Amino acid sequence: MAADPSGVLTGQHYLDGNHAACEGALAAGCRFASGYPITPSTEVVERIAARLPRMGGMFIQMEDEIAASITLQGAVWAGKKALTVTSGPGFSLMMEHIGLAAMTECPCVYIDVQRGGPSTGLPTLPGQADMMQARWGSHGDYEIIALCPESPQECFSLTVEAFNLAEQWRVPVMLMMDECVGHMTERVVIPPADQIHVVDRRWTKKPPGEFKAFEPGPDMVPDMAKAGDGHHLFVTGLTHDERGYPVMNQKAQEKLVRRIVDKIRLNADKISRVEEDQIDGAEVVVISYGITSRVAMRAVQMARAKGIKVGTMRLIVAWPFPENRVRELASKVKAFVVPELNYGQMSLEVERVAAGKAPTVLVPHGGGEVHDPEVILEAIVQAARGAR
Amino acid sequence: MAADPSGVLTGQHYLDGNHAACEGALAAGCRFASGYPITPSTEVVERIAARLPRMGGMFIQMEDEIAASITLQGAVWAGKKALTVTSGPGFSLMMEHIGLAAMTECPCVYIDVQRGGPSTGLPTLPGQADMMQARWGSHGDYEIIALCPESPQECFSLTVEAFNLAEQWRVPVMLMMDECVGHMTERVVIPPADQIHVVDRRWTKKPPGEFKAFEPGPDMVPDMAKAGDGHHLFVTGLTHDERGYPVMNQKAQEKLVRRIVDKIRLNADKISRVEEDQIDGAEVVVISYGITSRVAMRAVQMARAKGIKVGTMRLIVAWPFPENRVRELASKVKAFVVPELNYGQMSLEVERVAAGKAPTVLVPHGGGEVHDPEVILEAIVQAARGAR
Amino acid sequence: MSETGGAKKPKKVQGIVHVDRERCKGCGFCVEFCPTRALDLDSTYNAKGYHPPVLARPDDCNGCDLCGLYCPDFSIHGVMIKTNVA
Amino acid sequence: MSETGGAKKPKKVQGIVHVDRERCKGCGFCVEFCPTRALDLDSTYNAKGYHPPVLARPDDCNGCDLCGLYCPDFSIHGVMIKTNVA
Amino acid sequence: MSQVDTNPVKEYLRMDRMPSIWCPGCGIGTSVNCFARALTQAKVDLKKTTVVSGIGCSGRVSGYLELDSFHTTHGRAIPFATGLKLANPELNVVVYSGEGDLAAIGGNHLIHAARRNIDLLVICVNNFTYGMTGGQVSPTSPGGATYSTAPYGQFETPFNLPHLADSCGAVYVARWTTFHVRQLTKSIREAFGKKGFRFIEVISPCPTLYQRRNKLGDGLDAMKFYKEASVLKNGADTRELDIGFQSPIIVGSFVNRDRPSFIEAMNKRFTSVFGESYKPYPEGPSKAVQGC
Amino acid sequence: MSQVDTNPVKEYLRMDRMPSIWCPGCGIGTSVNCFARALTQAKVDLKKTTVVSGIGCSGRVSGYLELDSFHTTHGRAIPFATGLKLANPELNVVVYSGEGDLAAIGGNHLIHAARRNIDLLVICVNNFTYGMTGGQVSPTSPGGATYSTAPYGQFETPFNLPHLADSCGAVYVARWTTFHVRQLTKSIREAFGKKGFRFIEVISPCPTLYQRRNKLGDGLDAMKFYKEASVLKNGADTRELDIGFQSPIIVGSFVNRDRPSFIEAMNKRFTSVFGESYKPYPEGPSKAVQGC
Amino acid sequence: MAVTEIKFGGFGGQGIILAGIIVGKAAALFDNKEATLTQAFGPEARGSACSAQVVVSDDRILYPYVTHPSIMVLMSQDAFTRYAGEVAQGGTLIIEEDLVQPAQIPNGATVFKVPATRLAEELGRRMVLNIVMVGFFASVTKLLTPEAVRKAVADSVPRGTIDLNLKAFDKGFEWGRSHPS
Amino acid sequence: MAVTEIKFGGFGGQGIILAGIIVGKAAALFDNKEATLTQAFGPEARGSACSAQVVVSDDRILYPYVTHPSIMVLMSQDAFTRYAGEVAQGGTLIIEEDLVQPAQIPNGATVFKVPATRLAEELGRRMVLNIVMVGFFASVTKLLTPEAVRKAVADSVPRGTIDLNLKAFDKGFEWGRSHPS
Ligand SMILES: Cc1ncc(C[n+]2csc(CCOP(=O)(O)OP(=O)(O)O)c2C)c(N)n1
Ligand SMILES: Cc1ncc(C[n+]2csc(CCOP(=O)(O)OP(=O)(O)O)c2C)c(N)n1
Ligand code: SF4
Ligand code: SF4
Ligand code: SF4
Ligand code: SF4
Ligand code: SF4
Ligand code: SF4
Ligand SMILES: [Mg+2]
Ligand SMILES: [Mg+2]
Repeated sequence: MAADPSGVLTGQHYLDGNHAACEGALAAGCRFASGYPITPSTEVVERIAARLPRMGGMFIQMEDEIAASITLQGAVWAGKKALTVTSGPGFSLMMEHIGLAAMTECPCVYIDVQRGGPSTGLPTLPGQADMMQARWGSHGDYEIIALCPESPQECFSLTVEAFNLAEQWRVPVMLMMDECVGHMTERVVIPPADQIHVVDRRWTKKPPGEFKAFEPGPDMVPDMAKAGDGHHLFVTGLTHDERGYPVMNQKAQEKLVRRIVDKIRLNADKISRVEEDQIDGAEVVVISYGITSRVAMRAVQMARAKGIKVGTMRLIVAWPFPENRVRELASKVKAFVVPELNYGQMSLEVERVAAGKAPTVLVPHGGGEVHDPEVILEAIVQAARGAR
Repeated sequence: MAADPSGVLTGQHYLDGNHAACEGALAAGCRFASGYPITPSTEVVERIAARLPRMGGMFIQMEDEIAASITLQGAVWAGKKALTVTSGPGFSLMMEHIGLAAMTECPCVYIDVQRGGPSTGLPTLPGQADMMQARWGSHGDYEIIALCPESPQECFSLTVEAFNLAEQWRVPVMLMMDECVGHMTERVVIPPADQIHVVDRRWTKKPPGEFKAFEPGPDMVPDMAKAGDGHHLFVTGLTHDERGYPVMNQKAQEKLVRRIVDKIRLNADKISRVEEDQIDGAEVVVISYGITSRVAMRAVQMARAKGIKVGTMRLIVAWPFPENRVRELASKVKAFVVPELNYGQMSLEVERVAAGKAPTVLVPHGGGEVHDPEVILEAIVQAARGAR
Repeated sequence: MSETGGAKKPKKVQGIVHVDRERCKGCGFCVEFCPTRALDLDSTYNAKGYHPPVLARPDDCNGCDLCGLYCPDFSIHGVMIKTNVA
Repeated sequence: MSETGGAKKPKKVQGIVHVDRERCKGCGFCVEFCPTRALDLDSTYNAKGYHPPVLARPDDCNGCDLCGLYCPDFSIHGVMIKTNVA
Repeated sequence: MSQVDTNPVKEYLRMDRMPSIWCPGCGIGTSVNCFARALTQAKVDLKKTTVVSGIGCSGRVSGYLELDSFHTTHGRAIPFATGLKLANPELNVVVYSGEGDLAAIGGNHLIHAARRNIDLLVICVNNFTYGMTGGQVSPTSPGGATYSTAPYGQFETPFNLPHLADSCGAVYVARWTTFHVRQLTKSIREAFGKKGFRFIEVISPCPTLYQRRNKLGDGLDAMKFYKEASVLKNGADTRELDIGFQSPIIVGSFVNRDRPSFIEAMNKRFTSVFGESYKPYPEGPSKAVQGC
Repeated sequence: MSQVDTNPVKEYLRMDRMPSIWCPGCGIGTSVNCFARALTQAKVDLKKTTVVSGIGCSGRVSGYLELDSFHTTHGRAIPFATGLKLANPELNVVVYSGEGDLAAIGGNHLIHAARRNIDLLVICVNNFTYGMTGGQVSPTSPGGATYSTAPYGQFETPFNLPHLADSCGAVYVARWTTFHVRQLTKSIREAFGKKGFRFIEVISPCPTLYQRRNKLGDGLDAMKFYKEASVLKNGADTRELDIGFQSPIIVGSFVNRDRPSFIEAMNKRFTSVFGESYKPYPEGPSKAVQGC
Repeated sequence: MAVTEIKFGGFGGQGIILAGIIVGKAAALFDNKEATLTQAFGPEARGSACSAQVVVSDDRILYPYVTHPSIMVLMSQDAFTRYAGEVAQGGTLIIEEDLVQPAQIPNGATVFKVPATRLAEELGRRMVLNIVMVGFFASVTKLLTPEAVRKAVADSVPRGTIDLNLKAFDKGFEWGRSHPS
Repeated sequence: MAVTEIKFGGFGGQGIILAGIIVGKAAALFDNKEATLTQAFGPEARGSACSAQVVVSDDRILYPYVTHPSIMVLMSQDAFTRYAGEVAQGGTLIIEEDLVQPAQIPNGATVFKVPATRLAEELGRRMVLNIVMVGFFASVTKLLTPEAVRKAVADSVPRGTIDLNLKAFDKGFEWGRSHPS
């Protein structure tokens, strides 16, 4: 489906990542946003607050992140596409409702502009240490999708993508930005509306009485309806059957939660997206995401200048993790180098999936700045040397 | 240090795990509890509410889990040992404050009696799917300690241990119970107070002016003081220096957060605790924790009866994960079998650490009940067969 | 009936109740708050072990459905039936 | 001074102010709310580029320290000094 | 007498889910009964009416009503409902939950939604305890009553909920007990006829936990007590509505004022800024529902 | 004139952390100045006095005071302070934070702590905006004012915070502006002399964001405006304290009542249950501090 | 004796869990055995069928769940319908005779009947029917010493009701001796 | 031309970030180049030193940070003290001549001076000093076409102030032409 032109600011702009993400949301058809201010994410909702009123949309600044993180779900069940935006401390407060969205298969988008943590940490400075939280922060088993833009342009395009994936898989999607990308200004090209692919809600075609809101289709994902259409929906965070009715036993749990988990896990290869460069014949593959992939690229270029065969894999979709691809590479390369603005998060996944076939070299960084490319270079050199 | 006898109900009791955990807390010297009711954890605070008033302690039921999860930290800084108790949905709401406790190195205990998730899930039935959340649920990098009791007796003893570890390492400690263990009644033997080892707070001996609340000792852990002693403490969740003053840069971040992470990671072997059985010469090692380790033991016995050499490792301390020990075993055994009441959490750690040296066979279960031992047996048999 | 003179006898409003015995939990609200006290709890049990109401004094029931309004389990309601009392 | 008769001349309350020029952010609260309007903002800048106050009319200062109470940056305060006015 | 199910509330309920989980003598079902009848009497459009609950025994109400039903998380029914209403103002959104849900963990949302005058009808079942989790003390628990977490008696000052809602700007505030079935039904109808944040407190027995633990008999005893102890004071000053342990309960409809709802205020503001060119956001029906 | 630092508030402040992060003309520092002077005047025991803040520009206050200082999480100063106070009632616990912190995200804790009458002095710096995060709308933002998240003007009804605190049972409620330095100082002293939940709202300029965006000049202009626009009404009915955009501001001390603090009520209850054998929990000083 | 699995079933309010606790406690604290009690728990169980499961053993109990109870105590028709089929081959079925009408006896179990409610009513407190049942259980199963179970009763009921409950125990115990299956 | 790194420094309120945005926008939108702007951000920067960094390049910019700016625009003494040392060997230093007194010039940089504040005041709005500076920058560096920068100015300032700002730009530009270093 093409985008609704009313939300598409076609043209060339000089925008920071936060503003670009806002434009991505509007292009994707987001017409509802609930928020609570927090540095360094605030510009997203500030722009939304300015933009939505003139396009029939609604922004509300709620009393806290807990409210913001469920108000959007109400809006989704009323038929809108909706998002909320936050940073670490607020993201922590949203965890209960990310679980609710997963359990009720509510398609919605959460943006986390990562700053230095833990706790209040470094509010104005970058980090990438909420990556595991995005995957594991709520209680119980569930799966989400998480995307990592590396530029304002991608803040735009991946926000569109985030909405599309949310609708496609009926799952909460996290846009895991970082303060650098959020506050970096670059040219952002917004295409004409008809060149923006937008996934519509999987509206049921069944009449009231026949429609079951949690009956999976062939891709394991149920179609959807909204409140007010006469379906008399029943939506609960309790374990439920296909009609949505609570069923308090292990069988229902196995059926429901297994599906909620498997619709993402078994479709991981469809959802997964990486950007690879010079992987063929590489001795060392640098795996990174977000701002770090740009910093790492400088190191990679320096390493290549030294004659080291380095490939790169950029995680555009971080969750689900590209297990199969990394596993495949593990048998081919001599080492993975994983720089991230944390003390080891996605690198643990790399290590797990590599299964000892290739060592994983974490290049940790506490956040507050980006890596010194020299440090990544050093890790690449060591990895290449150690590997020889 | 011996326990304060006023809190120790020495003798034999027939208690469920929740009540036993309460007695463990009192024996450990806990004199402050803040709570918010949630099934299946409520009995812990119900008993505490009945017990504390007669021993000069204070229990307060707060307005929500967010409050409960920080009120106890206030109490700790006032000099008390304190805990709060919850289950999945409440645990999700506590995530921000677990990060605060990690960042401010506030020694305190969080009990999570795990039920079926995600979201409201199966409120009265068991799960073990908050294990990754315990480790990763708050934003930013940090480390915690998590313990998994398998019986009411251990609910008692590991609660004592949880307080001890919290004080020793100035870290929030999670007691990761499950509904089965919480609601199972067995004999609980509470020793005399002088036989209960209790770790006192690391009170500073320095006078006001000299004392720095975040200056690490040789074990990387700072000594502590309390409000009202004239030290004019400065405690903040912002990145801070040794006096506690906020310092907003990468250097301070690296120094502080690295230490907060490393004081646990580098001391993991000291903190780690597992129970092993017939590991020597085992072909298959079953790694499990909490109620599942008891269920698995039945399968192990059946497997042994079939002549399969099965060893077991029970994670008493789940986090930090016993990396070194599992890595060592990986080269010796033919496979790990990991049954858990989730769709794969601790098994991911096993898989990562095993590094391909031995396959990891997850025996998943959605929760709501415990495993059928036959299913675990089947996995053991397959693992042993596949391995041969 | 004579055509003249005598006051018209009031038309008695007559009612009956419908009870879903199995859904009833025997709380007694209907019995207690029936304005005409037309109901009693039955001495027998339903399958869940509760005593559902019975219309013990059918003549007294006026079909006002107050019992129905009180019932927390939607297991009783009263309806008016037209009866001409001679 | 004659020993008899003449009314005692009132002791004038005299004050001075202490200013920490470098900590001042030039908000002007002290100048505005000095009851005797004894202060002005200096025409020179401090290192941060702000104009700190100066006691422009020293005689008018009574040391009441209202400037000190208003100062959001703790960079001024007034004190009384004893002066015998002949 | 007959077994045929001609029950007039049948069409408002998910009868396939009966019997409910509620205990014998629990008042929640009675309040639902009144709610269902108010739906008929007010001729609300069932297709456009949706019920949102949090978690608790009272929180189960949404799931028994044959409407669009949302059983959310503990304490968060109001912000979820806010999303529903603001995203589609045509919906008639009712929040139905317990006092623990709405005033303990959910207290912040309650006061802010009232302040903003979000167009919601909130029905708060106040049974003076957390029923679902086994009878803990709640923010309305009267002094002296005992609870599993207040085994020696509650000693905190409880909330007077009508006063709290009033102080934060609710446009309609009433309190009834489950004994007051006709009045409650009428009050719900009345509230349906208004726009903005409307709050009805329903005092209700929890025989299993509150009454039993406090030796107050069963649900029926509670109902008899409400009958005796209630004092009708329509229009009473909400500051005077405190409830003590087995003390008189003032019931009535206390507040009935008009002020612009959130969306109305927004449209007014935006129109004043943008002028003619502003296309007003849909405000929904001029009262919550038509026909009463 | 002299450069020697004989500043009388010096000993109450962490002078090594000066200059503060506050902008030129920000009122927060002035309020701290008043607070510091109230500490001297009330002769409080500095060793036993502790300040807890949430997050925000105002939330930085705790970190500039030479006391035990706790800079917690956004909105949660009150429950942290509750833990401090209940665990050691000897402490004189002050919560010092912004209106966003205390009444937006922290609103639930505010109303419950007031209800429970936790023995805390809460000083709420109300600058009508979220300063720290760049000037977003806050729950006290007056109608019509513009904000980064309300670029076309705020249209929600704001909270009247003294009324909210009063409605929930605070024992002392006052409002001043940063212009009212003497009155504010006295009011803090007065509040130190009471036990229970005490709430002082301090209206304060945020020139960088609120005043500038709304073309109201700088901090000094705001102060002059407060001077003109303030109306002193001690004992005013708290329902009448709404603040509109550049409207008159009613200031004064409005509520001064007595009711048992949380611990007092608890001790009373437990003594009545356990009798003589109950060893009362320490209640701390009979007023927050001695000597005033 | 290796392991004995016991299941108690009835409806909420009959004191099923307490009966289980008393038996478990008797074994674990006063009879030198191991005993683990688990329970069907929660609001979903409120008012409807409810059960307690006890495993008694001489050795440490690993697997704490009951799969084929050799002793089953059933106190409502509903519980009988739901659970009776689980009884182990040749096991023991103990039923409240006024509340349970067994259509057929599964798995060749031996049946013992006691009018526990009626006996409790004779003592003036219907509430103690579970203790009557425990007495009867002790007497017919002989799994535990009567002294241990009596101690467990006294140790598990509210202080003021100990005498009454011990009387209830004795009454049930006596009924078992005088009315063998 | 490969990559040009530019740093703007001054204090909060001088419009440093906007100056950076205009330069970046001129390059990226109107001059067919790539340009990435990053900024020192946050409340800690309020009122104190503040900076914007722009990387201008003909090709896609990977690494978006400025390490050795070849052009540096400094608008306060504080910024000079903090940042001037970072200038690349032989780079360009542009300073507000009334606000910055350079003790010594680091790394053999060429210095260009402009009394931007004074020029802005002459236009009646002190606020436009940053645009004056941008004009001066355009004129002395010749990194971008004046047309592109002018367009970027018009595109970046509030509608009602375009004329004034363009005047400011022109004034700065002119000053550059008439006052070479
Ligand atoms: C986040 C969270 N905390 C706690 C709970 C547990 N819980 C479920 S219902 C409830 C309280 C219910 O009380 P109330 O709202 O008064 O409803 P009632 O059951 O009395 O009708 C609580 C604390 C939960 N489900 N989620
Ligand atoms: C959980 C969380 N949400 C949001 C924030 C971001 N934040 C920091 S301060 C603040 C608001 C401050 O406003 P106020 O309390 O009025 O203080 P002021 O800065 O105006 O003095 C916000 C939203 C945060 N730090 N943590
Ligand atoms: S319908 Fe009315 S009169 Fe008849 S039984 Fe019911 S309440 Fe009584
Ligand atoms: S009110 Fe309903 S549930 Fe109660 S006794 Fe009557 S019919 Fe039964
Ligand atoms: S001390 Fe008083 S009189 Fe002197 S300058 Fe300050 S305010 Fe003015
Ligand atoms: S009040 Fe303080 S900061 Fe303001 S001008 Fe005067 S001395 Fe400077
Ligand atoms: S526990 Fe109480 S509130 Fe819940 S259903 Fe039972 S009686 Fe009703
Ligand atoms: S932003 Fe506003 S509140 Fe914050 S320090 Fe500056 S003036 Fe004060
Ligand atoms: Mg309740
Ligand atoms: Mg503020």
